[in-house]
Amino acid sequence: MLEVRGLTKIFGGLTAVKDLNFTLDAGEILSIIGPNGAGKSTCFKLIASFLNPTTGTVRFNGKDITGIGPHAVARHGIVRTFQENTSFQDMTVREAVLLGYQKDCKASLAGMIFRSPRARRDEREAGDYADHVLDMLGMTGLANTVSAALPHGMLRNLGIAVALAARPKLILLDEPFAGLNSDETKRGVELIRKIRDDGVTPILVEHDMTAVMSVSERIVVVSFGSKIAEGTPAEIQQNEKVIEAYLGAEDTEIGL
Amino acid sequence: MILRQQRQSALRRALILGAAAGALAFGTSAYAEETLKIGALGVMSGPFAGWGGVMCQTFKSRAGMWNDDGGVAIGDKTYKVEVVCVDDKGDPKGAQTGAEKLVSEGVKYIQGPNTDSTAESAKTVMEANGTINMPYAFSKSLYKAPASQSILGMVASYQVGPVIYKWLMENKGVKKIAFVSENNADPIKQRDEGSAGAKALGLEVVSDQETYESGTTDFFPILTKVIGTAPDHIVLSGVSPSDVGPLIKAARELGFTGTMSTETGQDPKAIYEVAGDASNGFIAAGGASTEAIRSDFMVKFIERYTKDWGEWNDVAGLYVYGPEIMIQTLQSAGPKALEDTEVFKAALTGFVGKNPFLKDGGELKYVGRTDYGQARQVSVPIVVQAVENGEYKPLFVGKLPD
Amino acid sequence: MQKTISMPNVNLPQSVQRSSALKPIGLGLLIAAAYFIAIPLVFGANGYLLNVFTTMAAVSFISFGVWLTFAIGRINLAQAGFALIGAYVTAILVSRLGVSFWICLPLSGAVAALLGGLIGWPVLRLKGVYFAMITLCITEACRLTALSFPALTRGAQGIVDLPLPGELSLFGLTIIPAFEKGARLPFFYLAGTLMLLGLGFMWLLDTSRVGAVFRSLRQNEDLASSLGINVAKYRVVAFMVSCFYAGVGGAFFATLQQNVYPTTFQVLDSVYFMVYCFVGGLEFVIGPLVGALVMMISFELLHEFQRYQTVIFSGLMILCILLMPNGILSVVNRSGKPEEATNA
Amino acid sequence: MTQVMLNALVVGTTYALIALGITIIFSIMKVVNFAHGQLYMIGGFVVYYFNVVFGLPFWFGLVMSFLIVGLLGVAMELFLFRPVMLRVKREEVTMLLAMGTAVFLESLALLVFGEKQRGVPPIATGIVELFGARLPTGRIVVIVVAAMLIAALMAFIGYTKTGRALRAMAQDREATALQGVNLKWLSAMGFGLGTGLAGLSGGLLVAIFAVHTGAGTAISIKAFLMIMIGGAGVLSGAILGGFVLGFLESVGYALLPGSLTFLIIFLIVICFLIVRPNGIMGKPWG
Repeated sequence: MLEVRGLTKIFGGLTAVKDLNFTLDAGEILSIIGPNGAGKSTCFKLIASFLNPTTGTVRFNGKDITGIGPHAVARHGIVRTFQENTSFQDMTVREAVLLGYQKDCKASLAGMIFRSPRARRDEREAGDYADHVLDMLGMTGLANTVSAALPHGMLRNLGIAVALAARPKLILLDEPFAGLNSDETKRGVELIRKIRDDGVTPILVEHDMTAVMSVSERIVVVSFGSKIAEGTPAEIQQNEKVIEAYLGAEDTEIGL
Repeated sequence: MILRQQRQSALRRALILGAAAGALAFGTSAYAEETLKIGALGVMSGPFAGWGGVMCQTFKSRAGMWNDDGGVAIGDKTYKVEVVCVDDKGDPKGAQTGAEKLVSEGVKYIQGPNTDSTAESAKTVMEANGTINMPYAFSKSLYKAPASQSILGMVASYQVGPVIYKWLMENKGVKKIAFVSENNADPIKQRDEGSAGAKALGLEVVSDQETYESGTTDFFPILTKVIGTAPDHIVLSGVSPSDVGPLIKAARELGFTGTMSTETGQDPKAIYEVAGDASNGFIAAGGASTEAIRSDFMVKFIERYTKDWGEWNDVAGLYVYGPEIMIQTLQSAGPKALEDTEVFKAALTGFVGKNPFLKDGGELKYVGRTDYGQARQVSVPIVVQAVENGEYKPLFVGKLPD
Repeated sequence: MQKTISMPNVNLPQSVQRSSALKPIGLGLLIAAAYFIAIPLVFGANGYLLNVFTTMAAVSFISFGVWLTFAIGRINLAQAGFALIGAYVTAILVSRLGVSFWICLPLSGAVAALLGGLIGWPVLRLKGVYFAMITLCITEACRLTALSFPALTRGAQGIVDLPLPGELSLFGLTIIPAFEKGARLPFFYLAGTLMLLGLGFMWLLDTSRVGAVFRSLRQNEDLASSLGINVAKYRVVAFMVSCFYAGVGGAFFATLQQNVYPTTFQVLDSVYFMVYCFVGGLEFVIGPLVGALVMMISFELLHEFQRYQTVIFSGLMILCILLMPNGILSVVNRSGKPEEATNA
Repeated sequence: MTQVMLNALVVGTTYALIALGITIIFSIMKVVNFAHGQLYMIGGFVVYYFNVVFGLPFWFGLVMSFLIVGLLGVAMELFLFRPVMLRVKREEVTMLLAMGTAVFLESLALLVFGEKQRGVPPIATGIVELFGARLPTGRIVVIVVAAMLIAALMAFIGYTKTGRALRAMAQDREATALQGVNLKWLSAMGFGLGTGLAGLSGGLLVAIFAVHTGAGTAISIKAFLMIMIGGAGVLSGAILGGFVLGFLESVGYALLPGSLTFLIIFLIVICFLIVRPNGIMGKPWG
């Protein structure tokens, strides 16, 4: 489904991502982990086309989508979430989720403004889908709450809801468990499985090892921009290189 | 001397502020007699507030003198003169609205506006409503037929310019001339006309493309280039009062030794304060307030203006001609003109009035046939004068073409 | 360190629906009735008041455009520049080629929109003060261009004595009769029509999906683009619509005043267009109209104070911002409810 | 050409001084102070009144211009900007507030000071000839003082405790508050410092230029240009921006027809900002 080949990104003199290769099959839960500053987030930005890679390609379902721009990538079916509690803060939850449907609207610009039949049908479909997403995330009760008033955990969920509303085939979850307590994390893990069962393939970038180990089916470990290991959670836990990388980086990790 | 005067004026200004605030609180007291409402429409706020502000103040002071004398007699009745000042903010939209406002209040005679764009916009209202106005703007389409409601209340720059240049050629041996102006519609237009006039006189125009932006503080860069062309004379075309002092000072500091002039009225005291001795010899067209040529009546007006507004501004000596001839013409045209400006316009051609501001007196009439094809200009004398230690010394007095 | 924001209660009843709060269609009819029927009935013969309302209507029309750029999160100070472009398009076409005003009016908007699109494409990448500054530069550049190319614009001479709008007819049927010299009502109605059409379109746009997309751009362009929204395209569209409003408004003023000078629209006009939006309230489509109405009427009322007019006017403006920092309409809309601080 | 370069140096120095005040306020408050030019103008009049009307020494007037306009700024922060900033939904409103203040100050100044332009007696006479270029002594004094003021300010911001606190506040208000710094006092002081600098530059430059009540808006616009070129909110950027604009203006006037100079400067600035949205030294800012 997703195929990353020789992905490299150099900022000035600093190599953030170096010759990264991995593939992903539909329906698989993959996590990318690594010490702080290993280049995980950069990798996400490269896949989602928020950054242009220095070299390398990203192919999705056989098509080259390298550097075509975030909105174009989204139209191919790859949607990312954001690390921070990013949302449209003045919008209600439902308004924000409705917006996720934008790329699937078929009405023209003028049609949308003057409410053509096509636009009204779009609106109905968007509404139905938004309700479905909110229901799946258990946020129906919050539909009319302004985003800025949501508590931290719910805001995270809203980010996922908005991304899901864009009906992706592949969702890139950037640290979905950061700052959550253990209860919320548990529910988060359930949610990710549910998303997968709903037909959306998730990739995670995550620090929370417990969560990663329980949810992932395969893990890619990066350190200093390069892939150092890949395998099932059990394999990764045994991998010497990984342990070394994490031990060496322990100091910085504490400062998180 | 200057020092003390300014100290007094500062104090006076503070007093006026207080007094005016008091007057506002009580409202303006008006006697139950006939009043003649006259308007002043111009830019009274923002960077060019000086233009319209002085115009309004001049008019109010002159009106105060009439009223102190018991009013103005037109026909059998005596009228108190009431001046309504309207600020157009230098904005064409504001000028049109302001003109409409004055018209709606029954005002038939208006002084101003002060720039081409505002005067053209006000023109639409003046022409449609038969209102007479005296713009201090030089756009010819204001005064040429089919327009008929506007009368130029001063001497246009393209009229003064050649007169000054000719005098300079004959008396100072000027051969090469340069023009500097602000990069704005009115000044550029005056520069183009001045330059054309100079060329027609056979002068060599060495520089006429140099402009500076409104609000320039340092004129060294622009003048360096102008002086580099080695002119004998530099014309500051349509220069704003706030720029004239700094320009003169900068030119002298850069070593320019020739003569300088402007076509518009400027206050010599303000120029001297900024430019100091460098301003001596600067030539400007002015009112008739110079000691050598002014009448006792002008002295009285200066006193009145100073009392009203704290400090004399020489430009007021130019603006005062407008109201003067306006009222004199009304008196000669008779009471019908108060309602119908056609009567007023009919009276323009033959009108001959007195010039009360010059020692030698002389006539005040309407000219402009040469430039506009109809009598739509006040025959303000072209008083060409030079700054000397903060005062004007007259060089010569020219006359407008008929 | 994790920054946490504590929120006391989650289910605040904050679902104030944008559209239902002001009952828009009724309000539109009310405005139309007040403008087209009540004002002429009350002030019919008074050219001054008609002119004030005409100017107010046309200025608020131009300000709607600025409002739209606020909606996508851009402080737009280029509006006067594009209005000047519109004014010159009409003036040049009418005076040189004798094109009918009724063709020039939309055409001026189209030219302004086109130029806006060309300039906007690169410029709209900037945000915040940077965008404000660059648009301020554009306004100045427009004025200087008009001054510097007299072959096209007649430079400092200005284009004067523009004819009044002629008759508009379709298949020999007179739709709008020719404007008469000095008649204020035709311009008054034309400005009102523009204002209502402009407001109506803005309302349709704001309440549509496109409006939601625009708001999403203001709040978070990255998030919007991650959802497949072509951010660059939408913000150019918003800017072009804004420039269209400016161009049409500029053409209107050129014809109303029958002249155009490089100084007809300046930076200060841009600032005022923006001020009207603020004063009315940025959250409301009708904000620019309310702002223009309140500001222009109060300025006219203050004429009595003569020399003190501008001081009092600006003093009142500051007071107004102090008391109603989110605009006049924010007070109306929240009547009864305490204003909560969303931006602590 | 020596003259052109000298002109550029003088203009650049004066511009740098003007730009510093506005950038300080911008960096600590995120407020674009549209009233900057008006405060500059008031500074000029303060010096004029002390020096010419009251007959006191120029340098005394200069100190007063800093104090008076600085206090005016503190008052603006306390009574206008702070209460508004606490309640606004959109940050842009502060821009509107600054514009309102600008119009208010300008029209008030017109009433109090009158419409004429004002100047003070020269602080130094004589002209120095340098490689064929002329530099009046007054200008030398002014640019030396201006350079000293800029250096003093940089030292103040860089090395004093208050200066460091101001810098910290510009970076992160919350973190600074956690350090036990009194933000209220500090931001009022920062605002006052910025406006005081505006007054000081107006007061200093009146010695070689002149001042009138309508000068403000044009000064403000130029000051924005400078900080945009240099990078908003960065002190060194403001200084650099001032010099760049000074050089562009001087060299532009020397090489191009005057009417095109600023058109081209505006176009250059537009193109430059498209390529480098944060100016020469600027940090990204939303």
